[in-house]
Amino acid sequence: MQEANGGTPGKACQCDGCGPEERDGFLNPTPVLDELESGPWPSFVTGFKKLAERTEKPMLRGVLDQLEYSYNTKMGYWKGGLVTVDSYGAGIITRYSMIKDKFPEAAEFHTMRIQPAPGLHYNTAMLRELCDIWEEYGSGIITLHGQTGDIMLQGIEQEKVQECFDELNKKGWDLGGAGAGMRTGVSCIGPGRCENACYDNLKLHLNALKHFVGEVHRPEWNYKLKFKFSGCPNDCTNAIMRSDLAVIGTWKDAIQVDQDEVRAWVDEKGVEALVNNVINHCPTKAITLKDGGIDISTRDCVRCMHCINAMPKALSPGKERGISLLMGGKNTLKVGVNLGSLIVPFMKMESDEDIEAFLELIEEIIDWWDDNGLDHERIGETIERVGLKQFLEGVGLEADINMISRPRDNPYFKATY
Amino acid sequence: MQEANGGTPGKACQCDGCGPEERDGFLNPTPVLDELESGPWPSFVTGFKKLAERTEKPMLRGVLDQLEYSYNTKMGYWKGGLVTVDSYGAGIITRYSMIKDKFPEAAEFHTMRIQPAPGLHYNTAMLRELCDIWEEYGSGIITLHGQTGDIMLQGIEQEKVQECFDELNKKGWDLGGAGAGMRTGVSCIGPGRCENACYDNLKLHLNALKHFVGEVHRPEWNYKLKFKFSGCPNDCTNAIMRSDLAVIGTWKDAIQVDQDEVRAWVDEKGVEALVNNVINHCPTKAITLKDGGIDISTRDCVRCMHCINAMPKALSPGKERGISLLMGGKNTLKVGVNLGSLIVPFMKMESDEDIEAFLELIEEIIDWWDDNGLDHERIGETIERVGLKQFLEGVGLEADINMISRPRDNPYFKATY
Amino acid sequence: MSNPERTWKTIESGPHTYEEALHPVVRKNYGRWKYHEIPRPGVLKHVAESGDAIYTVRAGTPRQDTVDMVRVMCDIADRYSDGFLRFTVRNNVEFLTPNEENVEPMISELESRGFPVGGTGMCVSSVAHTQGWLHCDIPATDASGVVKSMMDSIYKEFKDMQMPNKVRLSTSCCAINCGGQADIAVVVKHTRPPRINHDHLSQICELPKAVARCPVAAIRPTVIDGQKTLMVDEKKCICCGACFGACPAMEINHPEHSKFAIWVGGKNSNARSKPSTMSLVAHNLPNNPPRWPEVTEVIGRILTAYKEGGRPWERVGEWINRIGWKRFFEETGLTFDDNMIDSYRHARTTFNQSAHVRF
Amino acid sequence: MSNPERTWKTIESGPHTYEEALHPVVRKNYGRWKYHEIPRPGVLKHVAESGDAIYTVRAGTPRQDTVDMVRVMCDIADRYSDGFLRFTVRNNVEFLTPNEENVEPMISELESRGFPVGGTGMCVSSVAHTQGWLHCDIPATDASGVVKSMMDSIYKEFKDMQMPNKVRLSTSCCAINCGGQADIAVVVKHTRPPRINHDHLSQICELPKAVARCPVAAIRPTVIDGQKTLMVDEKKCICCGACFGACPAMEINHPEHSKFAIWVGGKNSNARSKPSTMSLVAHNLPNNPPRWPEVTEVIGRILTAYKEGGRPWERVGEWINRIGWKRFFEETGLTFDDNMIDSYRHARTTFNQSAHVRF
Ligand code: SRM
Ligand code: SRM
Ligand code: SRM
Ligand code: SRM
Ligand code: SF4
Ligand code: SF4
Ligand code: SF4
Ligand code: SF4
Ligand code: SF4
Ligand code: SF4
Ligand code: SF4
Ligand code: SF4
Repeated sequence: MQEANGGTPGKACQCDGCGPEERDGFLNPTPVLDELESGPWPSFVTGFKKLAERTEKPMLRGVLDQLEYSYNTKMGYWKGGLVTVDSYGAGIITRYSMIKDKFPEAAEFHTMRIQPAPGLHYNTAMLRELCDIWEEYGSGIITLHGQTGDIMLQGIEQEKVQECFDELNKKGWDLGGAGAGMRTGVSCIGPGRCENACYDNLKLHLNALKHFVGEVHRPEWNYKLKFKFSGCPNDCTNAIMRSDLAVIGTWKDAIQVDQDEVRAWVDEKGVEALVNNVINHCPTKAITLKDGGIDISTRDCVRCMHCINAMPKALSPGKERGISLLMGGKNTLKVGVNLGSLIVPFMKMESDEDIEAFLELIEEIIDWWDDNGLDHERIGETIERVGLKQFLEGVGLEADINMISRPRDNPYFKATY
Repeated sequence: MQEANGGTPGKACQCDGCGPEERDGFLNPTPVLDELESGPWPSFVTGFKKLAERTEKPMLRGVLDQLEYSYNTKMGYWKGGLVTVDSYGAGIITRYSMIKDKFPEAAEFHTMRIQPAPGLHYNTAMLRELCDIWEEYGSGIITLHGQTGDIMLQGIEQEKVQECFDELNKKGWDLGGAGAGMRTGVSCIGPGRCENACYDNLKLHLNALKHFVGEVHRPEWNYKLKFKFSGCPNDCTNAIMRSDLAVIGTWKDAIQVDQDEVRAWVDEKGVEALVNNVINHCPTKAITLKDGGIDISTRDCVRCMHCINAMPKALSPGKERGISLLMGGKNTLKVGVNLGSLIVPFMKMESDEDIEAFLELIEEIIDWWDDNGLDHERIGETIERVGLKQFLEGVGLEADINMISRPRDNPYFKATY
Repeated sequence: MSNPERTWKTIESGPHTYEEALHPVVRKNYGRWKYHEIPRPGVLKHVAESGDAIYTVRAGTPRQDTVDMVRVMCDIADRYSDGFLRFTVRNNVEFLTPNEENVEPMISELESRGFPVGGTGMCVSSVAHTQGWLHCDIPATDASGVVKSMMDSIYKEFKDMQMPNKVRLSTSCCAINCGGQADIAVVVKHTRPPRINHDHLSQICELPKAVARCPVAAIRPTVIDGQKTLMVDEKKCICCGACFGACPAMEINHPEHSKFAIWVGGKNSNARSKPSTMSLVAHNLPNNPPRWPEVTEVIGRILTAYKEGGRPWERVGEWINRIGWKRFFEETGLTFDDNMIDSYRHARTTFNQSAHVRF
Repeated sequence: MSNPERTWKTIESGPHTYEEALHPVVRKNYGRWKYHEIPRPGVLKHVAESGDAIYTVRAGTPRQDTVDMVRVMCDIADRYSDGFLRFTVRNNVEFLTPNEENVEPMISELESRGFPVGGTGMCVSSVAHTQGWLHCDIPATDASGVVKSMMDSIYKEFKDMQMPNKVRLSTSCCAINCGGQADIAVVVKHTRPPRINHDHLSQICELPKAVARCPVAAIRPTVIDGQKTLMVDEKKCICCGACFGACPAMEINHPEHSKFAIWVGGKNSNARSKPSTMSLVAHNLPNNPPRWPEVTEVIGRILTAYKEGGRPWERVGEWINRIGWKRFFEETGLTFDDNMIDSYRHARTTFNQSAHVRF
């Protein structure tokens, strides 16, 4: 590792080179980071610096110093560890500075992952409470939100973790996931604002994550398992790529067409726009131009959402709504990015029984994974290794042509004889 | 193996069941095979029987008897062996009956693979000569043609092979390939009749197979290597799937358009046909409807042939013609069917120097395969195992985006550092 | 094979030359053709830049021909096409003549001699096929007999041009599939792992070769009665039959357990869509000589549905891609089952990695 | 961690409940929305079946926020949206109000407090990003700094809606890519195999775990100075960095040799085309803090070409699929090289298995 060239921790810089432009505040100079303060986009550096100057938390100074040092040396200096709260095995991402001799104020910088409400909805009272507790125990840095959907309270020392958690927990907040267990979920805004929502994803999210709350806190599977809940195939949560269990709203019957609104749309934008921007973009040519309007062949429609997106006033999903379950999404590690694939083409999701049936299926799936998976193997990798057919047999699902894009092109299987 | 239930070899059937409808000729009864004599499609059984009755060759009777037996027992009864002609190591497919006790007349039934003229052209003198020699030494059964493009003279005994070959060779015929060497090539009719031919595939075929004639006759590579020569991307020889080296005609400049003929076409078939059957089928939307005719954006055209096929009078390939080389086509064994992939996007193929440059490249490629391939590994499998990039480096070709359908979606490579 | 009395010195000439096999009108216009038309099924008319025209009459053959049959073809060529003829890559015979008036008489004569005229344009052409029980050493069925049965049942489609586009068929007598892929292909599919003939094994096979041939490492060396031999892990074995090609003691063929599978959507041409491999749509059909009715029945169903539903120029696979696999199974009445889900090397890439779904 | 003096008994409640966090108008019309419009950039109008309308004002944040910033957002929500706000999956903050007259003042206030209003419709929205040097234990770069630099340079595209379709960006500080795939993604790409810190290795790592983590079996146990340790076969190693996650002694990060790569065409939505993975189009870009100009320059080129050439509704990958990769490289001025040819598990499926070719 390179030599240090950051400022002396804990006090204003005393080198010769800094000169008179040096700010006379709580923080040490961070000339490189400061370059990220210009430009129109909001600057996290400015935010951190203001927070530090106001609160004078040494941890903030130390972390900024270490970050400045990283910007100079182009290396990171955090190492992991293990910190938890009572009876939990996960939810805190532990960070110790590898160069705490240089930056003792940065010695500890742990993150608490907190599960927000599905859909990332807040009222200001909740949020202010959260801020107050966090300012009391932690650094005051909040990430809204982590890519897995957590509120990330970044920067706390080990000795304050339990107390901070207790205060948060009293206000209805609980830790999110980490390690080889169930992870925090993500939902799009869904029925909270969106006309496309085909099921109540916020409700299912809440139920599912409550159901698996033990597995969030005490991870003991092969590897992580992520849920994401998108209200429709637009998949505003990126569920297909970013979650092992992608729950995506869909419908079975015909798209609802308001022919008056279709006409209004065509009157406004023209037939050319209808053809070029709607009809020609249908992936299966399910839409035909008819009497200056459109005709959708339900049998050919694959529920891609495009025509509905393009004509939101005129078209909406059908009435027989529910979910599709896709499985196996994950990112690059080991196998290269894996998009989830369709496992359950359709399932109703209206009543509490529907939710229960869904959760039972997920339990079944996890049991199978427990039996068949290897260490550090995501469920999509297990399915691929063991075989989709074998997986379906294992969890008792029937094969459906929708699960694949085409039948096999090789004869390499053993049929029963 | 099941019990025999065929007729007694060598004489008319003497069982009780045959009854009076039994034909009183040279052959034994073949009641099951005879069911293949009805129906409108020409019957190979009828052909064989007629030949046998006329020539009274015992081998034909034996082979029909054994075939009848196969039809009854649903099993095959040939085994391989090794028969060659002087100084050759391949070209004869050797067949001995596994049940020659039962059918002694079928004891030997070897096939001589003969390389026809490129394009499968004949004059009747050539063909009659071939028939006469074959009737003299062999069974008189001819397959026109084998899937690799050979004339297959089927049914000869080992002791007659050399003499038969000598007679054939005197008339300009030579053996085709077998085993781990260069195989017989296939060409479409090309410039011999087709307006789409983008190079003289018959000439290249002749030159290439003459160039590798030693490797046809004395196989010593890892595995077989097949050439197929299609005059254009319609690929009437199935080169992409059936050959390791698929030489497919193509062009670089704009499609030649005869606007008068376009108009005539539209006048006859209508604009709707133009849109539905031509424009909408272009894979890259390179064609636009313009003033009731068409406009082709050369930059977007991928030389698929469709528009030219649909409007043969109006459109033809450009003037700057040559070949693409695709490599790696093969069928199912081990890897599942493998379509060849583009290796050389374009190469001129007009002069003898062009042919020489081409053959040099192929030599280079074969050298690389010799060094890098494993036993019984087709060259496409070797490329896949070693890596396309490594292959290109190995043979000194430059990477071209046309070689792939998309850049990689994983970061798993080691760049130079 | 060396023969001391031999006097002829071999000329390693490779392919036969072609110049003398080309009709003079072809030679004259070689490489300078302008366009073609299909005046009627079985007949092509090619017009050259020079204005010359040549007519081609195409007819089906059994492929497993005889010298007698070939001589008949020669007679016809001598009579109507100046002594020139050729064969297509699909076993059809073609007679090329510049004389339009020869076309109709030639057709009559071909038909009367049993060679059906057709196989052009948007038709079902002859079947690319293989050796089978007639000649191969590893077949599970016959090939010519299957072809004869199929072509009898779809004879009309060979002679007409009423399909949405060309339909190429193939059939193969083992999973190796020398017949190649096609719009609709009929290929043997073994269902039972090979039984090892331990008595023969060590005499006729190189053990390591057989082991190396297995794509899934299901074959292991073992010792039985003190003799080195092989065993097959039936759990792993995918019944590909590759070992049988290397070693005849790996007995994969079985009168009952070697079945037929039907594949669709293979396309080799680059027209419109890229070439594509074919997909499994039926299997476990019995090997039922001499007429294989179960096989021809499935072929018929697929052709009927395609003929009805395909749009002009759509090949079988393109038609299916448009209507979707779900509808393909509905319209043909075939049954999708879990064995059709890919489980081989690139299986992942065939999973439906989307929420696109059809009901 | 057990604390004997603790009095509070944990309630394992999981996610926070949402009912009380929904605006009353949302609660009333929950699940009964009819359509939406985008009256201007940064503002959505959703109309319910009941006739109620709710306006959303969306603004960018640095994501790495502070309690101070969040309190400012709360102030704004209290003033203009009845005390309700939410965040999008892309780190934007949203204020929902039924009062149209609140929209303009709210926008002014947001802008004046430094939160740019925009991110709706056919724009470039905020960047999905990760931890980097700020917090992660395995990063080769920072994430927030890269994002700030990128967004500064394309600020206008966040506030406008002039792209052919939505453009999603992401950036990640190691090859694991917690930022996920996107229309355009910026991800660290290591170029040098890990150097092993043998002193640390045995103390801090379980050797078999590190060995198991390697996707290409490049890590082997070895003994150095009598101590059990590991070695990397540099020929095999694909510089993925997976071992470093399991064992910090496998030092993959390097100030010079850890570079940036740019990826395009990732699409997760099912609209029109199926979702697709992204492709590598530039690499070996230097890790150049604090402003990474080489990276933002490439992003700019791609956006410019897409903005110009994309047709309405075409996402970046769909645009490229239409014009072809060859033209993509031409129009962006980027250079295709042989490292972009796939060499991993399903490489075969990315070869151009056709004669389709562009010149
Ligand atoms: C914090 C976060 C990035 C962020 O700034 O938002 C993050 C940070 C880390 N991720 Fe991640 N991942 C985060 C979302 C993701 C996502 C996106 C998602 O969930 O939607 C992915 C891609 C989707 C997926 O699940 O594959 C992701 C794929 C990974 C992987 C690779 C997993 C794989 O199988 O490919 C690892 C490596 C591992 O698990 O061993 C990983 C590991 C890590 C670790 C724990 C690195 C490590 O092993 O020490 C990082 C801790 C950083 C830190 O100091 O906090 N992280 N990680 C995200 C979690 C915040 C939250 O809880 O809300
Ligand atoms: C005769 C023929 C079928 C026919 O009736 O037309 C044939 C027959 C045999 N093929 Fe074939 N193949 C024939 C064309 C093909 C084709 C098609 C082509 O060449 O266009 C293929 C698929 C394309 C390809 O090359 O992959 C083909 C793929 C195979 C394979 C699998 C190769 C692979 O790598 O996948 C084998 C097995 C092997 O080589 O070990 C094989 C092996 C065989 C053997 C030699 C079986 C054996 O190992 O003993 C067969 C000998 C049959 C016999 O008794 O004559 N045959 N074989 C064709 C050769 C005739 C000719 O010379 O004209
Ligand atoms: C004679 C023959 C070449 C030869 O030298 O033997 C040939 C000749 C012609 N082919 Fe072909 N094709 C011939 C086998 C093929 C094959 C290979 C095969 O059948 O095994 C293919 C690839 C099949 C595949 O994709 O699997 C083939 C794919 C085409 C196509 C592309 C069809 C498509 O749309 O996908 C065309 C274009 C067309 O139909 O206009 C074509 C067009 C033609 C044209 C029209 C070319 C021309 O302008 O002369 C010729 C007359 C076609 C006709 O019969 O209507 N030819 N053609 C072959 C006749 C086979 C037969 O007897 O049935
Ligand atoms: C607020 C948010 C969901 C949430 O709960 O947070 C959301 C909200 C809407 N999305 Fe989305 N999408 C949101 C993230 C996404 C994502 C995920 C992401 O950005 O990481 C995707 C998938 C991206 C991908 O494919 O990689 C996404 C793919 C879509 C699409 C499909 C676009 C396409 O053509 O491919 C639509 C349809 C449309 O644009 O009309 C859509 C449409 C919409 C609509 C119009 C739905 C509606 O009727 O209300 C919403 C307003 C969109 C707008 O901003 O113009 N939303 N949307 C997310 C806002 C992110 C942001 O701040 O920029
Ligand atoms: S995923 Fe569908 S339901 Fe959810 S916000 Fe996006 S468009 Fe609306
Ligand atoms: S939802 Fe998609 S597939 Fe269905 S009709 Fe509309 S555009 Fe076509
Ligand atoms: S491949 Fe092309 S040149 Fe050859 S016969 Fe077919 S259409 Fe003509
Ligand atoms: S040859 Fe094919 S790609 Fe080119 S313009 Fe014609 S139809 Fe389009
Ligand atoms: S398909 Fe199999 S059985 Fe038939 S000829 Fe080819 S190798 Fe022989
Ligand atoms: S049949 Fe195939 S999979 Fe089975 S043992 Fe033989 S080679 Fe292996
Ligand atoms: S992308 Fe890598 S370095 Fe960045 S947060 Fe995720 S695991 Fe850490
Ligand atoms: S960087 Fe990746 S490929 Fe290289 S040794 Fe580590 S785990 Fe293996």
